[in-house]
Amino acid sequence: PAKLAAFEARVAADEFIEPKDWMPEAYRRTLTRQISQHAHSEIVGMLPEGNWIGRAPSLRRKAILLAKVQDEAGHGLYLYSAAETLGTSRREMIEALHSGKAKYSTIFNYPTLTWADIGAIGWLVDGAAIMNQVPLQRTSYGPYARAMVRVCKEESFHQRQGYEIMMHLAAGTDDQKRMAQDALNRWWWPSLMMFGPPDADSPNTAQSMRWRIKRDTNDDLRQKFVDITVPQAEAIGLTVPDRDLAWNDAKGGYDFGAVDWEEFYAVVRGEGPVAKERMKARRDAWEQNAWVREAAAAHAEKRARKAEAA
Amino acid sequence: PAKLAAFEARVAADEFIEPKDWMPEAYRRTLTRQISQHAHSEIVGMLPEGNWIGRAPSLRRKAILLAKVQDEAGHGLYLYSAAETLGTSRREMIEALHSGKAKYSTIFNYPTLTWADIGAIGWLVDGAAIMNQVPLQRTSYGPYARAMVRVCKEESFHQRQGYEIMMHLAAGTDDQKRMAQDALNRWWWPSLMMFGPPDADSPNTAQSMRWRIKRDTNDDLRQKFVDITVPQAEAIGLTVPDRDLAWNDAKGGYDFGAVDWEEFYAVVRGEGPVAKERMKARRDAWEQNAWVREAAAAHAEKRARKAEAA
Amino acid sequence: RDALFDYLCRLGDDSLILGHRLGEWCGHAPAVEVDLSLANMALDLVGQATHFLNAAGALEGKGRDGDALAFRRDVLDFRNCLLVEQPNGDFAQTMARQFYFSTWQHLLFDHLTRSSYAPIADVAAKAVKEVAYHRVLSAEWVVRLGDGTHESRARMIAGLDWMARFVPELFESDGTVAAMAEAGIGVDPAVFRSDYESAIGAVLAEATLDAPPAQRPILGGRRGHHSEHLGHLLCVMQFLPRTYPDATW
Amino acid sequence: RDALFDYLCRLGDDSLILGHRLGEWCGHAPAVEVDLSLANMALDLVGQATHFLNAAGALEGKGRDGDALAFRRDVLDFRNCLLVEQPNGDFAQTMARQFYFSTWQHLLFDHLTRSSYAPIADVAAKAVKEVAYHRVLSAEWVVRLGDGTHESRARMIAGLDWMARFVPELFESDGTVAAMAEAGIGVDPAVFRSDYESAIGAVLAEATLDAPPAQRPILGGRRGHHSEHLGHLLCVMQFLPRTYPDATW
Repeated sequence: PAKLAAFEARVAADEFIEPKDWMPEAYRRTLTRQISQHAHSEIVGMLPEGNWIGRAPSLRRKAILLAKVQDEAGHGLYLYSAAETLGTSRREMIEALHSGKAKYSTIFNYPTLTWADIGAIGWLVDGAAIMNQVPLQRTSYGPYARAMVRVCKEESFHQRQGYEIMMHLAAGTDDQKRMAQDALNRWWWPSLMMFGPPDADSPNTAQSMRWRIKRDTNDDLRQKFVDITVPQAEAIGLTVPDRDLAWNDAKGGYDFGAVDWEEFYAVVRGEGPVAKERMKARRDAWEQNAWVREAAAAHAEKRARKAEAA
Repeated sequence: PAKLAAFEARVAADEFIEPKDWMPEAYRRTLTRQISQHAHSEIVGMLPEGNWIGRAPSLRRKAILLAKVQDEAGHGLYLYSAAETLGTSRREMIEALHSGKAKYSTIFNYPTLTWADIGAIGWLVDGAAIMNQVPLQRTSYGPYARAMVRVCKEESFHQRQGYEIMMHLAAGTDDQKRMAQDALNRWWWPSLMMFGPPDADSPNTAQSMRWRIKRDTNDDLRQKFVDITVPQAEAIGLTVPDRDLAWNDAKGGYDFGAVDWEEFYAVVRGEGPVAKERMKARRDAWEQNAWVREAAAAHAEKRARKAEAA
Repeated sequence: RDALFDYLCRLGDDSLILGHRLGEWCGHAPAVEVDLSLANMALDLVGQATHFLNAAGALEGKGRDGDALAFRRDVLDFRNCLLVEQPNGDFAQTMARQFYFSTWQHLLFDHLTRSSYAPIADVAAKAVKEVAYHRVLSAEWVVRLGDGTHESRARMIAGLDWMARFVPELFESDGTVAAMAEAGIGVDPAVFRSDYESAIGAVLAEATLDAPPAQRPILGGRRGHHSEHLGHLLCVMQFLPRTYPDATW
Repeated sequence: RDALFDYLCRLGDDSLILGHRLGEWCGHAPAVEVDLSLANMALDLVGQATHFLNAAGALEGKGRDGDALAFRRDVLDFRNCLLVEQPNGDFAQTMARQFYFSTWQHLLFDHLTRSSYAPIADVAAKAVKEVAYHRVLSAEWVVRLGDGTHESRARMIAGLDWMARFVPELFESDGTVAAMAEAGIGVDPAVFRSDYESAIGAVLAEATLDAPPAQRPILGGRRGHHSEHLGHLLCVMQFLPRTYPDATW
């Protein structure tokens, strides 16, 4: 209890907690879950975009998309490393993902149907991610906060690139405009769901905020996202698919329609439109290539033995 | 020796030999090799065409191509059945193919690169096949001869369809003409090789002709093919890729350039441009689907046991 | 009229896309007999697609024929159900897909033989016999694999399970279906849903298999919202007409 | 000038097609680190392709840029070697392909840094460092897998064997190569063939592997006569520009 008080005092003083510091088990557990979930999202998130690398419509777009997925693999690496400092191995985290125990962002359970979806993912999904992540640069756990600094810098770059794709399509041929609007229609609501359930249904928020693992509530972030994104859509002539959307002068923000939380919870349960495909792809990648990881380990061991003998 | 004499007399009298009749071992062996090789060719031959089913350029062409490969599977079936009457099981024949012991037509070791190749295969490859096969409708072994009757009827249909594709391309856009000419350039010489080595290097021809397993020599059939095909090429404005090609009034046929027999023997040895791919595709189809055949057998056995018990 | 065009596209696209998938097996099937029967089904389906899409083009009256519809629409304009666009997977998955689909298509075409719209009634009259055979053939394989070896049983269960979430879409009703049923042109598949379920159940029983656990339906194909697979299929299928827009073949 | 255009296309197409293949791994690699390095190599290669193909288009002077060359030629006009278009296969096959190719490309680019034609010398100067890394990375995997487990060894041997028949094409000389070497723009790869062979040999030795048995060379890519795989790759790669010819992206 003395330790706990000291810990809470440090957190309250905005000090960073470091791997060797004492921390409550629940803090460790919550953080491990949150960071590994974030890492898994980066890795699973490569799949919907990878689906379009081969079909990117110009050499420039292909290079940008390759650079983006490369960044995402990099983010996955930092985040797994940050989570490992809390005492769970990467293998354990990945196995938890594959068994369905660990989650990843619900958004990646939707398919990418047209090139506009690559724009929409950059614009909306990375946009929402940044909104979630910027505050985490000041999260209480040092390794996580430092990983977030790098991640955020790159994500905001991705967000701009995604918006630029949409802008280009929205100013393009009729077919391109249609693709862009259709992508916005499909990705809008799932993007709002990325901030998690309404605060009223999010019982852990208070604790997480006290521990500075989280620094804003779900609803606050969602509102901020809507307020920033709606004018961006308007600026390029796209229509947000929400008939209840209206500017509210009193609150200085937009009112918006009800999110379909039943859909959200179904997707959380692993019933999203391409959830089975995503998990199969990740499991296959892991299991069918196990021999590669085993070979690398076996070779490293041979090397080490030789070095010792010499 | 009395049996042999009687056998040879029947063959000489153009009687059919039937499965239960006595026959020399060499006759049985040669026929088994020839028929199974022919069956294998039908099956392996589905691969270069199958490569374009998904890319057939119109619904009509897609239907025609599907009907064609279906016919080829059918031919494979008759031919395997005919060969089985000689005492070798289909499984044994297929295993001989996969081990490299049995051969298939060298022509199927070349890739199909453009849609024109589908035309060229019909026109040239089926054309050459018919030339080889028409005489076999009168081959001495009854089941083989009867299979050939059906095969020939369908092949000549395929040949006309292939020529029609080429005709259409040759009368089409510049790109289509170029495809057609390029396909002729690539398939011409391998088609001439389909008749086998020159008579001088074909020591078994005499025996096979005496047994009426073969009814014409390789060089005679090749000449006939050239004489029929060259005017067909000219009629649609394509150029046969042979600078030595010239009409010879004296022999009433074309003189033509030297076939690259080194290439032929290399392909026979399994070193054709896509030989490894063809054999891998066939082996994979067989091995990776072994469980299906095993299940069918197991189920049939269960059924039989139930029927017995009832 | 828009609804009828939409309906004809749905019918045609279902057959077209499944025909394409079956054609991918060519030369790679477990046995020659199977190669033959898969090519045969593909051929039937491509034939149906040709009739339905030609009828759709004629109705539309903008100069598009079946080829234009097959080879010049992008993914958002395809109207096939999600089931038919799913990749072949192993042979058990292919047969699961075929079994679910052909059983449905057979019941549907049986109703459509009585369509008040002659082009549909005519195609259905011919196709219903073809599809009856597809239904029997795929059901036989479900039984053989389900009640075969340990391995085939496991694969058949997995295949049926993998494809099951795309089955409810077959019974989805919407404006198009309602309008067509109302006009006596089409049929609301709800009317044969219980027939479908008992037919599926009977085959599964013979295969000694349980029905796959219920799953959340995946929908969207009829509105152009497909799985990621269709786009890849179209890349291949449409390559030549897209690459040589001025050519005929 | 025709020869130079051809030469630039060969250089650009090699990088473009291999970059495409590596991109296919995205999200499916054995480990996150590998996903990262494959995407990184793909990115380098697409960058090289962009420079070479833009240079080819500029030289040609018919208004085609790198995109037009990448997305609007059909298979007979592609000039890449057969090795780079081969499918990924398993990770050992992918690494065998990369090892054979990057070792060659590194030696080539090293010579091309001294090209008398500035656009080539400039691209090579930058790319030679990238490719040096691809070479090391793939060689390390050959060693790891060759001298790893029993299974990885068998797969590495099979991968090296499967890809080996496409290596002689890298050293093929023809009119284009001869003209470019003559002009000091390019190089006849014969000049570094023995370097290549000893480099390959050294890595195989470290991997405790024998050189694959000699096979009949498969040739044709430089004249547009490819394997069956390239056409399928182009279906995917060119889909959007082919489908929406009037759009820019």
